[in-house]
This record gives sequence, C-alpha cells and structure tokens, in this order.
Amino acid sequence: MEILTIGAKFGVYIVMALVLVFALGVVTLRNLFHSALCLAAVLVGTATVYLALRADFVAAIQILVYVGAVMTLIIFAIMLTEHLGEKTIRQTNRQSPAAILGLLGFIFMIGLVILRTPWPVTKRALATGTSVMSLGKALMGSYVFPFEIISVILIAALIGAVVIAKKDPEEKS
Amino acid sequence: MVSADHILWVPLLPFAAFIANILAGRRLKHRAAWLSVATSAVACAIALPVCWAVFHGAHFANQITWLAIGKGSLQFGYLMDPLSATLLFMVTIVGTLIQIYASGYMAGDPRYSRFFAYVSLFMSAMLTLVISDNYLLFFMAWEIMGLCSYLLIGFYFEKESAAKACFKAFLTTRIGDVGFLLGFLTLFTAIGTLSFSKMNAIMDGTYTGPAMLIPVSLLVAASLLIFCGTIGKSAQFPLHVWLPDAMEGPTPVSALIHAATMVAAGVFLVARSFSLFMAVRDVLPFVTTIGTITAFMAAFIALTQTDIKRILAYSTISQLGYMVTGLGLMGLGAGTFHLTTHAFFKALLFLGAGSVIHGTHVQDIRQMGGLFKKMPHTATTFIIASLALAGIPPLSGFWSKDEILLTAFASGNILVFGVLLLTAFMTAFYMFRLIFMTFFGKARDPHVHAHESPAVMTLPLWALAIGSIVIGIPGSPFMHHWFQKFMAHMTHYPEYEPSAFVMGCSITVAVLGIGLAGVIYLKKTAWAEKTASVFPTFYRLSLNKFYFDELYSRFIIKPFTAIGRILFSFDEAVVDGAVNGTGQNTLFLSRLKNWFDQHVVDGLVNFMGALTYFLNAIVKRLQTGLVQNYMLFAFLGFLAFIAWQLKLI
Amino acid sequence: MIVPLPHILIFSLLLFAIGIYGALVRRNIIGILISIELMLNAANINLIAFSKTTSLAPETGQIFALFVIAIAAMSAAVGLAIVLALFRVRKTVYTDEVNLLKW
Amino acid sequence: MTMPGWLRSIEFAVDLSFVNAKGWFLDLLGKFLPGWIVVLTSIVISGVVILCMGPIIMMYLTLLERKLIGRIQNRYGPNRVGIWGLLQPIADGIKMFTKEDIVPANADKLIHLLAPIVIVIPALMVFLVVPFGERMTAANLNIGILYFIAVSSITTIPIFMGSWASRNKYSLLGGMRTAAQMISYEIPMTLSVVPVIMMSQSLSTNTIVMTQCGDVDLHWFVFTPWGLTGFMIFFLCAVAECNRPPFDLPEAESELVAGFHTEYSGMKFALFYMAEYMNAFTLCGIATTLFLGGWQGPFLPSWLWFFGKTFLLICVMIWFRGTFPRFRVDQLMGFAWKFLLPLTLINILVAGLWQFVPERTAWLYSVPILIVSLWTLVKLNRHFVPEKRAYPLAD
Repeated sequence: MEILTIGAKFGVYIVMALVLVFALGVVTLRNLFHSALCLAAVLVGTATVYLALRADFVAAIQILVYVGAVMTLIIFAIMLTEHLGEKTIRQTNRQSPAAILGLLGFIFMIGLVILRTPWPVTKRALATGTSVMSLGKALMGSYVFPFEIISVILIAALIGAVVIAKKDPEEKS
Repeated sequence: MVSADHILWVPLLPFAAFIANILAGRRLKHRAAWLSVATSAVACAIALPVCWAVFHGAHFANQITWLAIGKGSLQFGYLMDPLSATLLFMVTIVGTLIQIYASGYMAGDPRYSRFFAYVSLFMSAMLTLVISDNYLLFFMAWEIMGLCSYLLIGFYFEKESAAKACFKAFLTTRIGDVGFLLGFLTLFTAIGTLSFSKMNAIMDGTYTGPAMLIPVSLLVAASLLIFCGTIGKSAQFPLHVWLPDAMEGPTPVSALIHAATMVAAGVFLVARSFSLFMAVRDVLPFVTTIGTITAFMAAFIALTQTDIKRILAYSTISQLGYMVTGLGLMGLGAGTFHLTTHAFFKALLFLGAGSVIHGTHVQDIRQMGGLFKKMPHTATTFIIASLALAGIPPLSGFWSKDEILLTAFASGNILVFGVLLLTAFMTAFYMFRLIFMTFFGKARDPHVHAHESPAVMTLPLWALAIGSIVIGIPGSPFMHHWFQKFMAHMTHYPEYEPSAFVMGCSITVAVLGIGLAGVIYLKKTAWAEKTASVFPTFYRLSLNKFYFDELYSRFIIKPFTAIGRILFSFDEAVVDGAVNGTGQNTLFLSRLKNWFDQHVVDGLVNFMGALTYFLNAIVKRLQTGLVQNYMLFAFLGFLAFIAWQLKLI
Repeated sequence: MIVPLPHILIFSLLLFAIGIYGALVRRNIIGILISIELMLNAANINLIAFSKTTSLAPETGQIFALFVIAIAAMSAAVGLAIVLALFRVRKTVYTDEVNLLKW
Repeated sequence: MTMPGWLRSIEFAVDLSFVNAKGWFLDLLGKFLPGWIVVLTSIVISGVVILCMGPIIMMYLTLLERKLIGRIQNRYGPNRVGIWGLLQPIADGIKMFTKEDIVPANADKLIHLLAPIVIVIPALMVFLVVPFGERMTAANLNIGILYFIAVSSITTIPIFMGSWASRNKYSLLGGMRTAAQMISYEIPMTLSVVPVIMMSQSLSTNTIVMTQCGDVDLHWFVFTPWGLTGFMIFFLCAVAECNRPPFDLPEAESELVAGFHTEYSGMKFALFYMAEYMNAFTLCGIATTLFLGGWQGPFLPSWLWFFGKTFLLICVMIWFRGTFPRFRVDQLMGFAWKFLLPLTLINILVAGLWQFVPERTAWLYSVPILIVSLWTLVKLNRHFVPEKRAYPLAD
C-alpha cells in the first residue's frame, strides 16, 4: 500500500510545483486576465494541498469562497477597468532587480530557518483528520467571539465596498 | 484726681480757628481776627474757672490711650497742677490781649487772615504744651510752636532779612529741640515712663509701681539734654543769636512769641521736670552759670543797641537768664513767679514799641524824641512797664526779681548775687535810656510825624499795664508769699525768709540805673559819646553783640560749608565718575555681545537651518510617491530585521 | 501527513516570495491585489500545516485559516471597490501614474 | 408490513447487482495482482462509469427534452432518426463534432479553448458525490454537500473566460449577467441545504439519505414543512443555476443571441451544452437525495428509485421550459435576493425550531410561520416597480 502513499506524495509534489508555476504566471503574465485565471488555478491547487493535509472542510471553503466569490470580484474589477483590446503595456516597474535580490535573501534566510529548526510532529495530530463536527464546535465554542466580529467586519466591508464603488449621484460620467 | 475734661476745649478752640482761617481765610477778610480773638477769649473763659479751682487746691488729670504698642501703651492727657494752672492763666490772658492789639496793628495787611491763622495755631500749640501731662505731647506742641515762630518771623517773607531770620531762628531752635528729644528719650529708657506725674512720683520716691533700678548717669544725661532744649528755645547763652533777628516779624508776634509765651516754654520745661533736676543736684550749678552768663551778657549788649525792638529782645534774653538762674538755684517758685510777671510787662513793652513804630514808622530810637506829648497812652503804659521791669517796689517786677535775688543771696551764691545785681542795674539803665531817647527830649528827626494808636491798640496796653501792676501781689508779702507756698504744694523746694538787705540793694540799684540814664540822656547828652570813648573795647563789644554772629559764621558755618563743598566735589568726582564709568563699559560690553550674538549665535542657527535643508535634500528622495517603493523599503527593512534576528549580520 | 512539514513550509515560503515579488513589481493595482491574495494563501497553507503539528487543538489552525480566508475576501472586495473609484476619477489603474503624494 | 424473507433477498440482490459485480471483479483481480492495484482499479472503474454515464445521460436528456417540449407544444418530438428518435442525440453529437470550429479573429485563443473544458470539469466532478443507490456513491466524502456546493460555484469562472475571450460585447454582457445570476442563486441554494444538514447531523450525502429511510412510513424531508419549502427553494435555484428557462435570460436567443457562448461552435459549443445538461441532472439528483429520500423506496431497487425521482424532476424542469415565460433581469435578481433569501433564512429558523420542539407542536408552529412569511414576502415584492428606463437617444 505504501506505493499509493508514495504516489500520493508524488502527486502532491506535482501539485505544489504546478501551483508555483501558476503563481509565477500570476506575477509575470502581461495580460491581467490571464494572471487572474492563473490565480484561480493557484487557489484550486492550494485547495488540493489542503486536502493533502487532511483539511477538507477548509479546502471546500477555499474553493467556495476564493474561487467562487473572490475570483468573480477580481474578474469583474478587471473587466471594468481594463480597456478592452488595448495592447497591454509594460506591467512591471523599475524596481524588479532590487525586489528579486531582496526576495532571494528572504528565501535564503527563512529557508535556512525552516531547514534548521527540528519541527515537533505529534503522533496524535498525524493520525486523525479534523471532523467538521469538531470544527463547528470550536467555531461556536471557544472562537464564538472572533466569529461574531468577523460577521460584523464582513457587513462593514460589504457596505463600504458598495458605498465606495457606487457612482456619486451628481457625477454623470 | 477729679477730671475736668472740658479743659480739652482750651487748645482745640484756637486750633479750630486756625483751620477756619486757613481754609476760608480769603473770604473771612477782616472777620478772621474776630474769629481768633473770640476763640482765645472763650478758651480763656473756660480755663480761668479751672485755674481758680486749682488755685484753691484742686488737682485735675486724665489720660486716654493714644497708641497701644504691644504690651506698652502711650497715654496722652492733661495735668492741671499749680505750675500748669499759673502758666495757663498767664498764657490765655496775655494771648487774648495781644490778639486784640494785633487785629488793630495788622489792619490792611494783604495776608491778614493767614497771620491770624498762624497766631491761632500758635495759641493752640502753647495751650496744649501747658496742660500736657507727658513729654511726648509736650514735645509735639513744642515743635508746632517752633513751626509757628518760623512762619510768623518770616511773615514778611518778601524781605530778604526776614526770610534769613526765620530760617536762622528755626535752625537754632532745632538744635535745642534735638537735644530735648534725646533727653526725654534717655529719660524714658531710664524710668520707663514719659508722664510727668509718674516721673514726679518716681523722683520723690512715692511711686507705687514695680521697683526699678534707675541708673543715675542716665538721669544726668537726660536732664542735661532736656536743659539743651531750654537753651535753644529760651535763647540762652550759646543759642541766643536767633532772638534779636527774630524781631523781623510783626511786633504783636514778637510780643506774643518772643516775649511772653514761646520763650517761656523753655523755662516752663525746666520747671515741669524740676523733680528730675532736684534728683540730680549737681546739674543745677551748670544751669545757674548758663543763666547768669546769659543775663549779664544780654544786658551788656542791650546798653548800646539803637533799634527799639532789639533792645527789648536783649532785655528778654537777660530776664530769661534771670529765670533760669532762679530755677538753677532750686528757686522753683521764684523762677515761675518771675516768668509770669515778666510775661505781662514784657508783652506791654513790645506792644508799646509796636504802637510807637505804628505811629512813627521808624524803629531807630535815634530818630525819635519827644513822643510823650504825641502818644500819651503808649508813653505812660510804656513807662509803667519799664518801672516794673527795672524792679521798682510796688510793681510786680520788683517782687519777682527780688525773689530770685533773695534765693541767690540766701543760698550763698554771692558771686551770682553780685552779677545779678549788676545786670539789674544795667537793665534799669538801658530801659530808661530808651524811654528818655524816645519819649522825652527834643524830636531828633524833623520829618517823623507820630500819632497816637487807635483805641483797639491802646486798650490792651492799659489792660496789660494794670496786669503788670496787679500780678506781683500774690508773690509779695502783702499776700504772705501765697504764690511760693502755692508752688510748694507741687514739689518740695527750699524756701528762704525775705531779707530787707536784698530788697534794699535791688531798690538802690534800680534807682541808680534810672538816675544815670536820666543824667546822660536828658541833661548831659554829650556824656553819651564820651562814655563810648572812655571804654572803647567794651563799647565795641556791646555794640557788635560780642561778635557772636561773626564767630558762629566764622567757626561753624564756614567749616560746614567747606566740608559740604568738599563732599560735593568728592561725590562729583568719585560717585558720578563710578556711575559714568559703569555706563561706559556696559556700553562697550553690549557692543561686544552684539557682535558675538550676530556672528556666533545667529551663525549657529543659520548653520542648523542650512544643515536641515541639506539633509532634507537627501532624505527627500525617499518619498517618491510610488506605493511600491515604500513596500520595497518596508520589505528590505523587514529583511534586515530577520537577518539581525538570525544573527546573520 | 503525506508530505513532511518542511517541504510544505518551503512550498509556502516560495509561494509567499512570489506573492511579495508580485506586490512589489506589478504596475497594475489589481495585479498587486492579486499577489496579496497569493501571499494570504501562502500564510493559510502554513496555518493548516502547523495545525497538524502543534500541541494545540487540531482545529485551531483550520479555524484561523477560515478567518484569514474571510478577511482576504473582505480586503479584495474593499480594495477592488477603491480601485474602481480610483479608475473612475483618474482613468488609470497604474501605480506609477498615481503618485501625487510626493515631495 | 414487512416483506417476506425470499422477496427481500431477491430485492436485495437486484438492488446491489452493480455493487456485487464490481466486488466480484475486484476479487478476481485481487488473486493475480498486488493489493494497491486492486484499490487503483476500483477507483478507475467508478471513474470510468461516471465518465461514460455522464455524456449518455446528457444525450438522452436532450432527446427527452425535445420530445417533451414537442408534446407540450402538441407536436411530436424527433422521431425520424431511430425508433421514437432514440438515435437523435447520436446524430446531434456527430453534427456537433463535425461542425467547423470558428474562433473569432482577435479572440484570446487559449482562454477561448480552455473555457468549455473548465466548465465540463466541475459538472463531472459533482457526480462523485451523488448517491445513485445503496452503497453506490462514487466517494462517500464526509463533506459531501459542501463539496457539491463548492464545485458548483466554480462554474462562474469558465463563463467569464468564455465571455471575455470571445471579445464580443454581447457575449461579455451575457457572461456578466449569467455570473451575476448564478452567484445570486447560489446563496439561497446553499442556505436551503442548511436545514437538511441540521436534521441529518452530517454533510455526507449517504448519511442524509440514510436519515430519510423508513420502509413504509417514509421519512422523506419533503414531507416536513421546512423540507417542502427547502425543496421548492432548492429546485428553483437549481433551475436558475443551470440557466434553464424561465431563468435563461442571458443566453436567450431573443435577447443576447446566445449569451456567453455565442462565439462558440462545433465541439466547444457541444461541451458547453453537455455541461449544462449534466448540471441539470446532478442538481436534480442532489435535490432528490436531499429532500426526496434519494434511493429510499419501498420495493424497487435503490438505484431505480433514485433515477426515477431524478428523471421526474428533470421532466418538471423541461415542463418549466415549455410553459413559463422568461424573467426580466431585475425580476430575476429581485426574486433571488428579496424573496428566496429571506424565505431560506426563515426556513432555517423553522428547522431550528423543529429540532428542539416535539413533532406535534413543531407542526403547529412551523406551518403558520411559513404561510405568514410566504404571504408577507409575496406582498412585499408585489409593489416592486422597476425604475423607469431612460432612453436618452429616443426623445
């Protein structure tokens, strides 16, 4: 049976690689719409990674919220702001070399940390996946306060977004 | 201690008159005189019954607390004992008469109301002095009198001589006053109280208060200093120079102040503090010597004087000398009695001289002559007063002078007795020299037209004449020396039996004087010049007033002015020099500072400004406006932090 | 745990780095927003991965991931609303054209 | 009444025929090959079954629809190709595949190609969760329903891709409208599922169906008040999700030619078409599992019950198409946000009530509440008058 696990592991690595490629796509593609779609691909990829980490509820939510809603938002925004058919002009600004250097340093340092520290892996956590029941209990139990606050913030963001995006009455353009 | 509080009205009424005259003087015009006379008359009316009661043995005193200082308190009040009663009696009567006379004499003077204001103020001060019961109130009144004498002497301040005279009078009396102030303050430190009655009790040993150790040396000092006050005020030997010059004032003033009352205040002071002097016996010889010297010297100068008022001034000084000698010889009764009688006839003499001047408008007796017929009332009253002054028996002068001579003779001071007799002779001589030159003989100056003074002036003259005749009786044997016994009630002092010898000597001396004067100035007028050539030095001495003025100016005034000039130059050079010097170098320093401030401080500030601008130019680049630049900087910062955290750097 | 933890952390680190690169480099504001979403996702992966290994209750990581997703959705919504407003006013969506706030 | 023993075993055997077949085959395979291959093959078998069944169902659905519409419009459906037109879908398929695939000039080639593919994937993925019969669900995920909702929400992205890539104003507008509609109806659909989950205490479809079991007195959720409203709301949203009339405004011919897939032809169009019908089938399948008791049925084998109920619902959908006129856009949106959403919330409330109150009183309370809320919502929406449209150029 360990072949399957190896296969699965292999599958996960492939997914990770794909996600990274798509992420690069998001960042470098000249056409904004393409980068948005790459983002969708990245999101679905991360959902599969969650499945690999036995967090299937979060994966489902990720797809439902991110791919369903946020992507729609982004695409709407792109459609409303992008000049249809206009030749896409240079997308990256001048500070890319500095940014890349910084990033390499960053990756090196954090990578060093990750590789060097002995991550404690508890047996119990490895075994069981989290059932949705325990998640629900936690949400409604010890995390009920953040849960309520998140709902308030969501409402606020909702109203805020509408107000900001709405065209002012006297502004006829 | 029955209290007669209404006595307080006596000093207050003249004071009210003073205020009325000062404030509403211009509107009152001639009515100002009636106001002053009225208030003095009323004061006199109030005072006489009280004095009469005191004459019959009553004794009034009352105090109110004037000032409470911590535990001690200052009591002001009045004391009516035999001494103050006599003085009050004398002052009120003489004062009122003189004011009546003055209302006539001063008629037509532009500053009429102001004159009567000053006179009323003087009256109120004198009355307060007389009835006051402690040294401080006494001293306050004493000072106000000094002020009034200054104001009244300098009444005709247009005249240069008057201004100088009042200034001179004020300064010399001030010297005496300072002594008097120090005196009663040392007394206060010695016996702790200022009130006369308490002092008398302490000195007599009958004081019931807490026993205290009284340092005798302090008492001696106190008495001497108090006597200085008398010397200053009563124009005794060293400080007598101001009285002759004080004649610049109007004659009623001279009469009131420089004959009857103010100068008498000095003698009254000694009388008032007689218990102190009695307690310090060895001071008395000093007092007597001063008294005799003044008497002899003044009389000697009066011999050769030609101004009518100056002669009377010198005679006053010599009579004051008499009183001081009397008191010096422990003859309290004699001194006070002579004081009272002298007040009456000396006032009369001055008023007489006043009416003569009023009539002839001339003061020099050499220009007068044969005025008897033209001014009969003035002449007769004048002659009566002169007889009293010379000491002819029935008149008051004889009794009081005789008392003093008796005290001198009986107490064994033969030298003093001799000098006093000689002075008496000289007094008689110069008085009658004056009379014969003015009233008898031929009119020397043709264009002098004398006329009799009006009734308002002659009536007071006659009143005073009668007074000077009558006032002698209480002290004379006719009333069994009532006055001396009356005085003895107050303080105990040695009394002597009247001796016929002393009386005889004084009468002979008086008659001799009158005779000699008559001979020289009526019959043999040539002898006058001869006597001058016979004793040239004495003549010149007498004429020039023993050169006292010159001496003073030479030895006191000049050095002081010299010192003043030196101090002034010193001040000019050193002090002002220092001030200007500091001014200069502050200026220099400020210029220096200004340069420093300009270049260094401002320089620094500008430098800071430039520095910030320079740094700004560099840092400004950072704010590019691009959001992503800021993100990059933040990220790099974050990176550095991680690196540091991981100890890589 | 099919994949060992360090590998996942490396993966999320790389994803995060790419996200930062996007945020720093892309000129289009929506591009920046997208890369920020990317970064948030990377963080989520870490959260989930750690929820497996830490001693805390297993579901804490997942709950935090849920909250992060909610927050990310909100930020995207408000961010894009702002972008729309900006576009309407200044007719441009490129950051270097929106640089008035400078010295 | 209980069935006799022998009848039960026959019924049982027929019911599990497919499952047994697969089991038999796997055992056979297990003898020769190592264990993991067996597991792999079982996955592959179920995968292949779904992949074949999907298109076949889709084909015959098109036929069924055209037949039924015909019948509704008092005419025969296609009956020329094969008996009763049975071969018509094959003919259409061949037509679709052979038609020329036109790609607009400056279209975004890659995205244009990708769009149909991406739309089919979720449609197929949903079959994983649908419980066709007893123990006949492809993968018994314990987050079954959530998986279903998540996957069905992905369909908005390909619509965007399709409409954007074809560089056509109408397709863009159509795409925008479809996306808006699908998002709006996704929320009531998700919330209408919540009561079912509350009652069955689990997300997995299998347990939901099991909670509705009962030999004669069937405990289907639809027989409870909140169940009925939930079913109605879910069914309406399902119709809207698959863009079927009366909610098919975006790709309605008269309005925007064909909505977002106007520029598509040939194979790509076929894929769009297939995705749409598969969505319809899965949505009806899920509706039956949630509310109509899935494969629960007295006698017949479980999968027969499931397919029967699903096809019944599909016929209702087709019936909708035949009879209802098309919604206007604002009515469409208004209906979702102002009618369905509040109703589902109230429905959840009632279901909550149902949980804590005994059966009898729960009925007494929930029926009036639902009736009143229905009446008020209808009353509220009645006054909805759209703003007057401005025609600047006209006047």
